[in-house]
Amino acid sequence: MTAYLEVQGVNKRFGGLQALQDCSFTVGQGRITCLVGPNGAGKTTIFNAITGALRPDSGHVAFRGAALSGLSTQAIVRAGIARSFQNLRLYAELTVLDNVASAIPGQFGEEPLGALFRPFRTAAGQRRTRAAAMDTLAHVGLADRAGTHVRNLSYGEQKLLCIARVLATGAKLLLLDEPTSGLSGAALEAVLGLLRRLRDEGRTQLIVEHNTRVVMAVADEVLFLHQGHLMAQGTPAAITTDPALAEIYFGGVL
Amino acid sequence: MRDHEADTTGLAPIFSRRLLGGLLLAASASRAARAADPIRLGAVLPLTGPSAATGTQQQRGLQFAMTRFNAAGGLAGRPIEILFEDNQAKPDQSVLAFNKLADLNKVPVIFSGYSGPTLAMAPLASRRKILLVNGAAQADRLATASLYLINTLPVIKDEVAVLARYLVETGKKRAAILFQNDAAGTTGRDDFIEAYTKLGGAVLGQEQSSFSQTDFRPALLKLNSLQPEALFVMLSDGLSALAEQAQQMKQDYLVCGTSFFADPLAMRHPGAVGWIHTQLRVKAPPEIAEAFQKQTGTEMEFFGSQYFNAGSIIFRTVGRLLDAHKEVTGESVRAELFAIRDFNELIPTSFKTNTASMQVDVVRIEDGMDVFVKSYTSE
Amino acid sequence: MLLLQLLVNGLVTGCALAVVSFSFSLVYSTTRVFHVVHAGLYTLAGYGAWSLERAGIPAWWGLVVLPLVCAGLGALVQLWLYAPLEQRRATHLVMLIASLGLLAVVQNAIAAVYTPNILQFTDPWRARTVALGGVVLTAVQVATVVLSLVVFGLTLLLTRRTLLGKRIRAVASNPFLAEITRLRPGRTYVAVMALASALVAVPGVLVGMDLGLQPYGGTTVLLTGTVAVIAGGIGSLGGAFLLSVIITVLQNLSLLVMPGQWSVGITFLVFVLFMLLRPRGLFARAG
Amino acid sequence: MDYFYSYATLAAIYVVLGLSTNLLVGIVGIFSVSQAAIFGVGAYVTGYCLVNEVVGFVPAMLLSALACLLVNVVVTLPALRVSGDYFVVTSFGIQLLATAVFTNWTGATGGASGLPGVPPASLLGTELVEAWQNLALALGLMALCCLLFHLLLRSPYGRLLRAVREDELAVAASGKGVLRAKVGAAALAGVFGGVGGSLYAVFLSFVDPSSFDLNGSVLLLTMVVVGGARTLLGSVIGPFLLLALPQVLTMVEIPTTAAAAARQGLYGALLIAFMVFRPQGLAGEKL
Repeated sequence: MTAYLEVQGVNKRFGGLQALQDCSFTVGQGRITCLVGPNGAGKTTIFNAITGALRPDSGHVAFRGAALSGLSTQAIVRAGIARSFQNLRLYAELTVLDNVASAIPGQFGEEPLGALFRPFRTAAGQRRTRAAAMDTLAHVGLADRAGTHVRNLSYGEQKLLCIARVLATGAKLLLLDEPTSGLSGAALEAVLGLLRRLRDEGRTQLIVEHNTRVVMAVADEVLFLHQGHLMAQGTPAAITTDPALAEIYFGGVL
Repeated sequence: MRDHEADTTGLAPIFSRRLLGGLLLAASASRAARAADPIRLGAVLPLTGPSAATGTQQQRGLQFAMTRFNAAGGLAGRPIEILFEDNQAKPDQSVLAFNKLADLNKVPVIFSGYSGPTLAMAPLASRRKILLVNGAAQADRLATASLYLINTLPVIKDEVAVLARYLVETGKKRAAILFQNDAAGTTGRDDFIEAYTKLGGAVLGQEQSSFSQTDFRPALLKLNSLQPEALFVMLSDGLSALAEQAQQMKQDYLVCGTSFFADPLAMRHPGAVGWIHTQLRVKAPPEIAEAFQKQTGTEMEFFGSQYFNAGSIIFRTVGRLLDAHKEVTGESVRAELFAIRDFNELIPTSFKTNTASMQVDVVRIEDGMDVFVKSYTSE
Repeated sequence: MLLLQLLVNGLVTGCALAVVSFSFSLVYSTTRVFHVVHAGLYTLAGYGAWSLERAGIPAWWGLVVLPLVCAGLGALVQLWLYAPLEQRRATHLVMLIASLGLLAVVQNAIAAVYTPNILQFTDPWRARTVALGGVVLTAVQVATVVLSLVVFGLTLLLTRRTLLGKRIRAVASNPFLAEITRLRPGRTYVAVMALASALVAVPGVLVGMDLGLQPYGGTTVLLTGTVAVIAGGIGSLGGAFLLSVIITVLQNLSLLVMPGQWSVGITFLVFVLFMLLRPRGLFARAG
Repeated sequence: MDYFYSYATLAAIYVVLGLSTNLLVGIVGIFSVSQAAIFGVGAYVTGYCLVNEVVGFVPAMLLSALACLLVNVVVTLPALRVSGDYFVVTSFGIQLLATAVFTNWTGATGGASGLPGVPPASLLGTELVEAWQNLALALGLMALCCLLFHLLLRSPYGRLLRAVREDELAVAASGKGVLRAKVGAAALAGVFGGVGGSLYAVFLSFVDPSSFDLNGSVLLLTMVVVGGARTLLGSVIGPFLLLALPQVLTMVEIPTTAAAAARQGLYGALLIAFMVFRPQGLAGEKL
């Protein structure tokens, strides 16, 4: 069986810093894989390498058996991988609905000529897009906030919207960068619920996560990254109870 | 003097006033115009922005002429009033101002300056039969831009031809050019090159100064290095800065120019001693210059005297029309101007074509005074 | 020979421009306002000195008096215009337009009071010349170089060694953090505006004495200065200084190879290409 | 009536140009200060074609649009590499370069003296000489451009452009092409600029560099900001208001020879007031 996503021997150097060092791992289809590790372990860098935002110095990434090397970010999204950002990067001056609608692929009139010279077809397409965006919003539980501007959303709602935007691209593999950071209580539960539901629908997720309780609650598989290198891979229980890893993870602090 | 209508302060009143004005005009057409009605003329000049120094001098020249005519009883008993509009030397603002004066104030004559704005207004002058009087711009194209465009001083070509002749006659056959990069400056430069090389002179090099800039040092340094016998200067402003900077460099070439060399401050500068320039023969008695200074607070220089002359020519023409009980329109003023043909105001001026011809002298600057050298007549 | 003369001339002009640019840089890197009124204060300083000369006070007194006057005016601009706009959360573009409006007020007020004619100083010491190895400089030109370097040195000392300098750097790097740590960015802004306005009065007076005055003349100087600020790297006073000198020297030297009417255009073409190669300027502060 | 017509015609032309600026600066957030240069290219292409009888008015306007499309795409390309303040000065350099070309490429542009005698527009064999005909043409094209702008704003492309303004990285991560979106917007803004420039040339019958300098670009930006950035209504209100202001101000009685300067000062003061009391513009989105 080939892995759903395969990262093989990826290296990346920024000046004097080796951000990724012979980094290799696989992600299984339909599972939630959590990526953990201390700050600066290269978690976000590996996201950038997978999505084409960053070109690795060496090594390769394959998705469903096909190599992604050299593909543009756009092509990678089309292939079925989309990401969210740790610092959200929502469009603050746009409505919630437009944030989601803007990510829907294949819209008519998304270039000037169609928009200006086929206005009716554009408008019809626009209606379909809106309906699809509403479905996605309903899916994450933000349907009643569709017309609001992003800056008026609570932080938890913004986190949900980030996931909605990733879903709207139609991606099969979701790369979520700290989807629960800064959340607690009901807002945290809402996001966790959504993550599980998405897994049940068959979407594969690779999640950067710091919170051990969250990892325990949702992860099927945990990858431990340290200094740009995969230290360990295993079940949540196995990873979180490994004293050596805990020493690395908390070493600097405790 | 009133700068503009007092009774309009917003957009809405324009329309009601326009309507009212139209009605009144129709009603009063049969009656003879009341004697005290002022004769209104327009002027579109750059009164703000980088060209304002020139524009305000032009304004003062016109105001001075107006004051003198009004003090002498006006035109057939009617006072003259000039409505000044600011165009910032921009063509689009000039067109707006022209239409405004034509529509709201029904002026028969509009004074203008600057080649660009004048060229932009010229087609409107033809279409609306309003006489456009240009008292300073000298670009050659103005000579043929419109039948309704009158240039009260010769185009630059005439002056420059005289200067070129004088230089060659006195054995100065290697010249460099310092010009202002605008319509007047580039026209003067091109005309000079044409006239000078035709007479056997050689132009060694040319440098520009962007308008209203007073740092001439880089350009002077470069031109100095070419070792010319004469430096032809085509600047309308910043001459005293030029005198100072040229003096600093202690070069031995002859600095020469056109009647633009008329800034009293610059002429008194020690650096300007020995410069020569062409001069339209002015017969200004000293009391006129004194009266000008008294009224305006500044000395009378090139633009002041030119617009005083232009204003006087037009006032004289309009006065003749009124004395003969003729209607004052752009057409009638134009016809009367050519009927009079020879004017003897501040500067003796005659109109064989749209463009005046004048006597051109070559003069040398000594101790702030122009000393006569030689005389020519422009064609 | 010509090369040397043009080079020296460019250096002199560049020093005056440099003070305009690094003082603008001080304001811009701290408050982020594209403070075009700076050009108005520059011009105003020259006219102030001219008035002093008219009143019988030697014009060089202007170098003492006008920095103080301009400092006060600069502080008022911050207090009465920029601070209220900031409170209304105006965007940078809105601040720029308001600043342009004030510049129009200042320039036209000068034109209304002094007439738009070019004014020259008359004091004879200005034009006294010094010959240095074939290059002739006037007393004012020499003074321009010396004083520009002096004020630049003083400003560097001030921003590196004093408490105010530390505050300026703290506020410039993170106004929000400065706010919550009670550094009171508002007060620092006023201080910066006063300082920068005092600085810009120095070349304002000197260049006015050297080349004459005109109400609308400061705009071009400031715009060339801002190019130096940004090409030098925002926040780098040395970069602004160096780039000002480089730009004017290049403009001067370009006369050796091309006619002057193209020199401005070509200088800026070089600049555009440079920005494409080094999109963050020459000496951008890290981070 | 010609006065009112010429005012309205000029305002309608500036609306078209304002749409171009609003699209680039307001919607996409590319802070260009060289829009007057694009406008100039449009005016010169039409002027050159008509003066030299190369083609008729309609093809000349199309040529202007095409030329501006290409030029605007080229001059906006640096925005892909240089951002923020750094792009502003790059764009400023482009504007100065353009002014130098307009002033000195005498063969094509007539140089500083400009191109006089541009014949009036002609449609279907009729020359549009009368003021009302010019107004009708300008209003017609303005309405067409407004319609296009409106369609654009509500289309997915409009949404994409706004998203690009907010966060380019997020747009790219959603699988959309940022480069293509920006190039498309620059092309469209260029077409608007070309149409506006073309109208300007035939309306004024005279084209010279003074209308297309940095002040021209600043005027366009001011119109957009005062009217209200990012909205169609704002781009319409701005030009009509700002062109009317100086006209209304000439009605204010100021009894000195410095009246014109005083009025310009008053104009500046009004700009400040607009910015202080309505920073989002008269018809802008609440920020």
